[in-house]
Amino acid sequence: MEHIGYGAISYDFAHVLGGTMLLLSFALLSQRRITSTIDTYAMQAVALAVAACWQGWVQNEPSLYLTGAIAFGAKAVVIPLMLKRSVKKLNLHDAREQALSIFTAMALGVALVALSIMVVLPTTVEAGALTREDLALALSVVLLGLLMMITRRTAFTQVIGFMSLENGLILAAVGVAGMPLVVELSVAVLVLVGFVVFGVFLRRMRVHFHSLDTAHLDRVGSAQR
Amino acid sequence: MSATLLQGLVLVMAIQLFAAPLLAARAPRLGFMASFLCCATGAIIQLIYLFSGAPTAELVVPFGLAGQGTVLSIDGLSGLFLLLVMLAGSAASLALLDDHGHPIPTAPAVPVFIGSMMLCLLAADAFALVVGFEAMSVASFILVITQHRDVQVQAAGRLYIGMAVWSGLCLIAAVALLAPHGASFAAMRASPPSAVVGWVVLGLALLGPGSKAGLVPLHIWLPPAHAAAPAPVSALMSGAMTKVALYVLIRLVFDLAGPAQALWWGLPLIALGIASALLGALRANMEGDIKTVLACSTIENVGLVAIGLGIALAARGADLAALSSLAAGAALLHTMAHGGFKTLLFLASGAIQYGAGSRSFNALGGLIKRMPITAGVMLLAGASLAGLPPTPGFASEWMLFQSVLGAVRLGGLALQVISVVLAATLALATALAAAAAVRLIGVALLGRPRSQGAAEAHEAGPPLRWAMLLSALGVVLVGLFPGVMLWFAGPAMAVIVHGNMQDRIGYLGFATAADGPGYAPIFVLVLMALAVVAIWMVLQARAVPGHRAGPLWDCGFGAPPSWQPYGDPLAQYSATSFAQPLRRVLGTTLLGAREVVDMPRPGEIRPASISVRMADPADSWLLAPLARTREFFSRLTDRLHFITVRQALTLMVLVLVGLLLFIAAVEQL
Amino acid sequence: MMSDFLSPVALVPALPLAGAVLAALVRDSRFGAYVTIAAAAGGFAAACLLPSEIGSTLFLLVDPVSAHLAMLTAFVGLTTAIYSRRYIARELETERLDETRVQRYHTVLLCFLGFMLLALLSNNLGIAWVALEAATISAVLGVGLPRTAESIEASWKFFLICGVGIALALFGTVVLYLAAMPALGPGYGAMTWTELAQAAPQIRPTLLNLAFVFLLVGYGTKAGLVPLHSWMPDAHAEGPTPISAVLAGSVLNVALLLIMRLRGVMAANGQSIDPGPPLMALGLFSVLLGAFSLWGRRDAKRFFAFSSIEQSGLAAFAIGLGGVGGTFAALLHITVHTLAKSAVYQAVGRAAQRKGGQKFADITGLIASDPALGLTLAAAIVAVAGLPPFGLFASEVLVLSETLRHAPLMAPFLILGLLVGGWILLSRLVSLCLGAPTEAVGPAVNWVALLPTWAHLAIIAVLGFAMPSAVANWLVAAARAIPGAAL
Amino acid sequence: MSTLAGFFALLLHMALMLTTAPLLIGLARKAKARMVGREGPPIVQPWRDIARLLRKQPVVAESTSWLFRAAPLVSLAATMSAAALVPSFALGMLSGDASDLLVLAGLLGLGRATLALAGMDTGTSFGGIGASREMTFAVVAEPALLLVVYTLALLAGTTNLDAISSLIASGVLGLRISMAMALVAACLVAIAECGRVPVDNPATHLELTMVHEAMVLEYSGRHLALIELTAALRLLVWTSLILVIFAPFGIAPHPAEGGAWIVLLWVGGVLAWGVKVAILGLVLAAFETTRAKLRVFRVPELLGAALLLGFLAAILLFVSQGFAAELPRIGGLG
Repeated sequence: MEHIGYGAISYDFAHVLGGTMLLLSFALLSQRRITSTIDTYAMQAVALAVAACWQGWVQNEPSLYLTGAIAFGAKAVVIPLMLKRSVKKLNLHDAREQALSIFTAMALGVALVALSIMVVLPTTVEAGALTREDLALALSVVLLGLLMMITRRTAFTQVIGFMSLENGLILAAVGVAGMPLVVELSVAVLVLVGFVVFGVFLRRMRVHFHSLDTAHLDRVGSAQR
Repeated sequence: MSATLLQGLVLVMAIQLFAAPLLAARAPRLGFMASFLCCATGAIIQLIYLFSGAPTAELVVPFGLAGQGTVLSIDGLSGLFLLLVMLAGSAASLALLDDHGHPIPTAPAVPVFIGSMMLCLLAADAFALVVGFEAMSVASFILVITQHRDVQVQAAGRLYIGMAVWSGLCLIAAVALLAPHGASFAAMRASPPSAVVGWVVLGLALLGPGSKAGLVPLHIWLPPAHAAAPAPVSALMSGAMTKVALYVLIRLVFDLAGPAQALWWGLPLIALGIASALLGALRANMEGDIKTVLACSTIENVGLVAIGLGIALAARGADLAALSSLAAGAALLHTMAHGGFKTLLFLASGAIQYGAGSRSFNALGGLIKRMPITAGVMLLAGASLAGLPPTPGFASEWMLFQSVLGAVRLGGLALQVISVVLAATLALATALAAAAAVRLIGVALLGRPRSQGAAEAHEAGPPLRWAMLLSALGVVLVGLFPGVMLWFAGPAMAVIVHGNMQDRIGYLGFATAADGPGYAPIFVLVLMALAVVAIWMVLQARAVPGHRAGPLWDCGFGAPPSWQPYGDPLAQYSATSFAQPLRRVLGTTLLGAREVVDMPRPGEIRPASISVRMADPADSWLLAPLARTREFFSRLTDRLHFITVRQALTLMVLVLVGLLLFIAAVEQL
Repeated sequence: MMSDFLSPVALVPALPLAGAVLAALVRDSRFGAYVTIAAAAGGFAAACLLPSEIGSTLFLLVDPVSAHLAMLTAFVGLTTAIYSRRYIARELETERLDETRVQRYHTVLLCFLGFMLLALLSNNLGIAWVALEAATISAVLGVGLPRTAESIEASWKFFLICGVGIALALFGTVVLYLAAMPALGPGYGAMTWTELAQAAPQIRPTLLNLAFVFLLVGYGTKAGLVPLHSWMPDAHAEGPTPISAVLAGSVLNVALLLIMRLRGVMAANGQSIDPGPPLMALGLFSVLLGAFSLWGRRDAKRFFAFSSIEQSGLAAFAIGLGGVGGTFAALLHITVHTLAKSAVYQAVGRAAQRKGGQKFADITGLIASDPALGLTLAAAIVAVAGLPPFGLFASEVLVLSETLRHAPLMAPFLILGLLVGGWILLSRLVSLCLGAPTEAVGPAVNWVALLPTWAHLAIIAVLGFAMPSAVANWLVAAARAIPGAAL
Repeated sequence: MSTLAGFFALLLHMALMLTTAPLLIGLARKAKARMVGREGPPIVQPWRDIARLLRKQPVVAESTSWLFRAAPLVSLAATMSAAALVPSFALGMLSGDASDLLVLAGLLGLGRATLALAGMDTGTSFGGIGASREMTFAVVAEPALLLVVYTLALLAGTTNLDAISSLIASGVLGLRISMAMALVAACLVAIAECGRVPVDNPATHLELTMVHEAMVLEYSGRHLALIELTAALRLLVWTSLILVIFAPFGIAPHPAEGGAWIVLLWVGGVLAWGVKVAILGLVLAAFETTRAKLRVFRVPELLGAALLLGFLAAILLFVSQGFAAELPRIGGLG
């Protein structure tokens, strides 16, 4: 593998795509309305798909194109549409959405990104610049996804946090050159995400809870048991 | 020869552990008969073994931890304790045959209980010792909760099994500390522990097996457990189980924790012994039912044995061979004596519980007229409990006091002051025991019956009678020939303190040293007999024979009410009133005894009442605070479990971030 | 590649999965039960051949420890399947489950069993991850079956927390691959345990540490190590009892096996950090927290879930101790605990059905009303509490003596945890089995129905005290099979 | 030869003890009466009472058992055995080797316990009051007694009464503060054990104050005679115990040392013993007339003082003039 440093087109483009996914993760953190959250997630999925195809081209690994296509098809198109339809049908409103104020969420996000960079870069000192960069960005997207799940009250937005975390995973898997089974893994991850969305649908339809606030659910199982 | 004896014992144990329980599950009486025969043969084998000078023998058994075999062995020390367990086991099994038609549902646990005690004594490697100890706890737990419908029995069961788990864990830790290079006792003896490890092992031995024996501060489980269990089982627990726990304590501290211990090792044992003797004897005077009184007196007697062991250990540390063997002899003689008369007392309490229908003092009285054999046997055992001269209790207490006298020679003013305090405590404990014995016999057996059941009490069935008479014979023999029992304990003393008293023992009695004071029970008995004969002759010559019956001087009490034809119990001293002076003198400080008088206001027709509240100091100062702290931590941990999904994920992130920081820190270095 | 899927080893996961597919098609619940039993029996039979199949191919790895755990999981699956036939029949009578949901129950149970076995036997980290994820999804569906508000909430919590855990584990797998890639080259090599073990010294230590962190947190969540355990009590308490029985046993074993393998690789690598202390810390924290939280519980099944947390903490602590002794103790403890825990769940499930409620208040005086069931439950609780005649006592003795030999300062905490846990377990035995009985609702249970539970208890007793030397050598070989475990 | 002499001395000793016991009681009553200006009954009156009671047939309560009738016999036998162990006029009696202070305390304890049980057997509250108080006083008195025994044993190296007495008679130990404290403690314990005035009033039948009398209230006839003799004998045993330890002047040595003059020495011993007992009787009477009876719950404090004195006696023993130097000689337990 020839040395890919600054200035090589393949590194620059991957770096840009990774950066956009990170930015979109930050955007997700700061969204107030559910529909805009879904759109941001879709854009992040598109960025992921492009990054996967780009990695496919760089590592001339045909299976990565397939991963990119799946990512685009399912995560950028199908899932956002299903989410939008259910939002319209159940006229979800955005009351009391944020558990933490936007500012503290962003501050925590920055801290997490700093942590992941501080952790990944020294540990991957021998690996190539591309993989180091890619891993750091992927770890940041994963941690931001986790942060999103923690800072949101409603189950719906937690699911979106979970899905952005999955995007970070696929980004990491794609970034590593020559990793086998990437396609199978991305399919499995897709199944996992699908079940999450399906789970959210199922629960709301059957059990008609008034609000999606998971705190309401938790009172059901509190200390007296 | 000893190898064949050991194989015989292992066979007896195997039958007790596996065959007898199945038989007892089918037909309880057959099971108890089998257990009795096993114990009897075991006792005979033991006597032959001790007569032949108790040479050590070893045997490897295929079962064990992770595929390796376990080593079983017998030496002087385990031989002596096995003799006691076998005798107590045969008495209890015989007594259990007297089940009046409906045997106890947990019958199979009795042979398992005796078998596991044998395993504990025969064990020669860490795993067998620990398994025997824990199996003994489980089997006795099953027996304690025989009448599990009664809420008090359930509470006693919970406390009992909790403390049993604690003492088991302590024993596992102590034995693990001693066995870094090999689990068998031989390997442990080969590599004695360092000083610090030694002290930790001593601490664990006192808190684990020590609590199982009934030493303060972890003795609280003993009275409720003995009161809950059926009487023959309480006899086994008090007579044999506490002694097996003492055996484990002795084996750990004297034998396995290395030969040369410092003089100071004996002090914790002496301190706990003093506390147990005082607390046990005082509580024995305050409790309201027979079996709890006997259980508290077990705590006292275990305390006396601990004092003897403590002095022996200190003397061994200071190389005073004569004193250490005297003190060890006192401890072993008292263990055997107590094993004998306490078993007898519990069997008698079982007879009373069935014969008179209750074991609470407020419902007994005047049983000596209706149950002559039980009363006679109880008089003999009560005398021994009180430590009156011709009985075994007196012989061991005499030896114990002589070793306390000898303890002055351990040197150092502090030690001498301790030995004076020890002397005072010993005397106080013996006097309290005497008061408890008089109270037990006086209230339960003598005076007028306090309930219909006591008025129509009937004697125990033949098997229980035979069990009591055989045990009584044992107690009398040990009382009259303590020298012979000390001779049996010779090999055990050799194991413990590397010296024995064989040169200072005669058949009639024994002495503390070649020219020291001696005690010969036979001589005392002869003196008493001569005096009785002399008085009898004078009475025959001068006095008018026979006597006339007449009403007792009741100082103006009215006739008893119609529903109490046997006489108004209130016109007679009850157990609480007998203990009232002692409660006021010693009880208020030690047991926090408070008397609450409830006087009705003028015009009210309800009777005035006096109620007494007492709490065992170990309960109020140790168990209650521990329960509160555990409750605090439980509520604390509950807050960590019932959290929302969001908080759970926050925890996960915190762990992840923490570990990442840890990695980052490692990277910088 | 293809030869992998035809070898008998592949049959072990394949049979249950095939049974799952069949069960999905079958509508009638009784026939479904028999299919489940047949599939589980097939799986167990194939698993019994494993010891003779030691060796590894690209996708499947059979070494003593994975073979041992696979046999254990398959056996638990079989006894639970037998037990669940009568349990489900009873649930149908009381209309708590209907025909369709029973059909889904059988499919889910077999899927779970099949994927567990696949995860245990897979040589490739990726396949292990996918199998574990599929097993989690099927377990979530299983827990969500009873359709009560609590079971919905339990399955949601279970799914979300384990989902995040699984995701982190995937990230760890990617990092591990990245760490091993330069030494083993791209392709399958860097993701198979056997190559990883051989090339361990050449793997980059720093990346290995990073991978360890993510895998520890990811699979630690599955193993229920505190503080990542909050899904476990709800999942065990709210799902149907057979699901809890299997869940308690196998999920814990798979997670601990993967952690053991990783620990082996890291120990062989040398420069990477010693994974012992963090594992021991998490394990000890689980033991203490599990023990103390047992005291406040009012629901029997949730109570035994917390007891699982305590015992799995003990197993993780033993693995953290390391060395042949520590790992041997861990393996023995996992084996005996799995059998004991599923035995207790079977007994408690029966008792709950018999008395019509799973609260401690509902179930009292079992020995008085149903001697057979009462004695079985009492024996199972004594087994879990770690007292003799049952084997958990032997494993606790081994763990305690190993701790005193290698980390004496941790011993007091361990003793405190075991004491508090043991005490409350046995006092719950007193309240469950003794005293005046509450009125019985369900049908009486005779000895024959309790045979699977007594099979477990018998095996535990034999493993504890009369372990045949063949089994002992097998376990020692398993303890040594983990590379680098020989401390 | 010395064993024959020892046996003969023991016989003479027992005869002497049994005859002088009632006389001591009579002397004490006579002295107390004289001190308060009364004539008082003749000294031999107790003998007459015992003789009279012997001839009367006892009236026994229906609710009592065989133990009630056997108790006087057993308690007198125990006290007579205790008397046999306490040398009065001569050392080296046949019971010399067995005369151990602890056995003596045990025998006295046996006598006390038997009487307490007899009291409980009557089934009335009087028996209960007496027994309960008797045992409570014993609980507090026993430690004091054993501390006195402890001090003496450390001084003499053995608990054998014969050896202690001959050592003290030989004057080797000289005057020691510990001995003085031990004497006071022993006297207090003796008063408590024998039921004399500050602890218990032997002459009263008032329920609130009596301890010993309450236990034996139901006795009559020959049983009462034995009980009276036991009480008298117990007082004499305590008196001669205190004398033989703390004032062994004039006591005849071992027959082996006495040689041909032993008979003469015995006569001298008896005379000295008689005078000393009489003096102690008068001192006791004087002490009783000047003291009022203590409240029942004040008695433990009195005996607590005795315990403290015993404790001090032992502690001072260790502190005084290099006690450690004399350790080798103590108790052969080297």
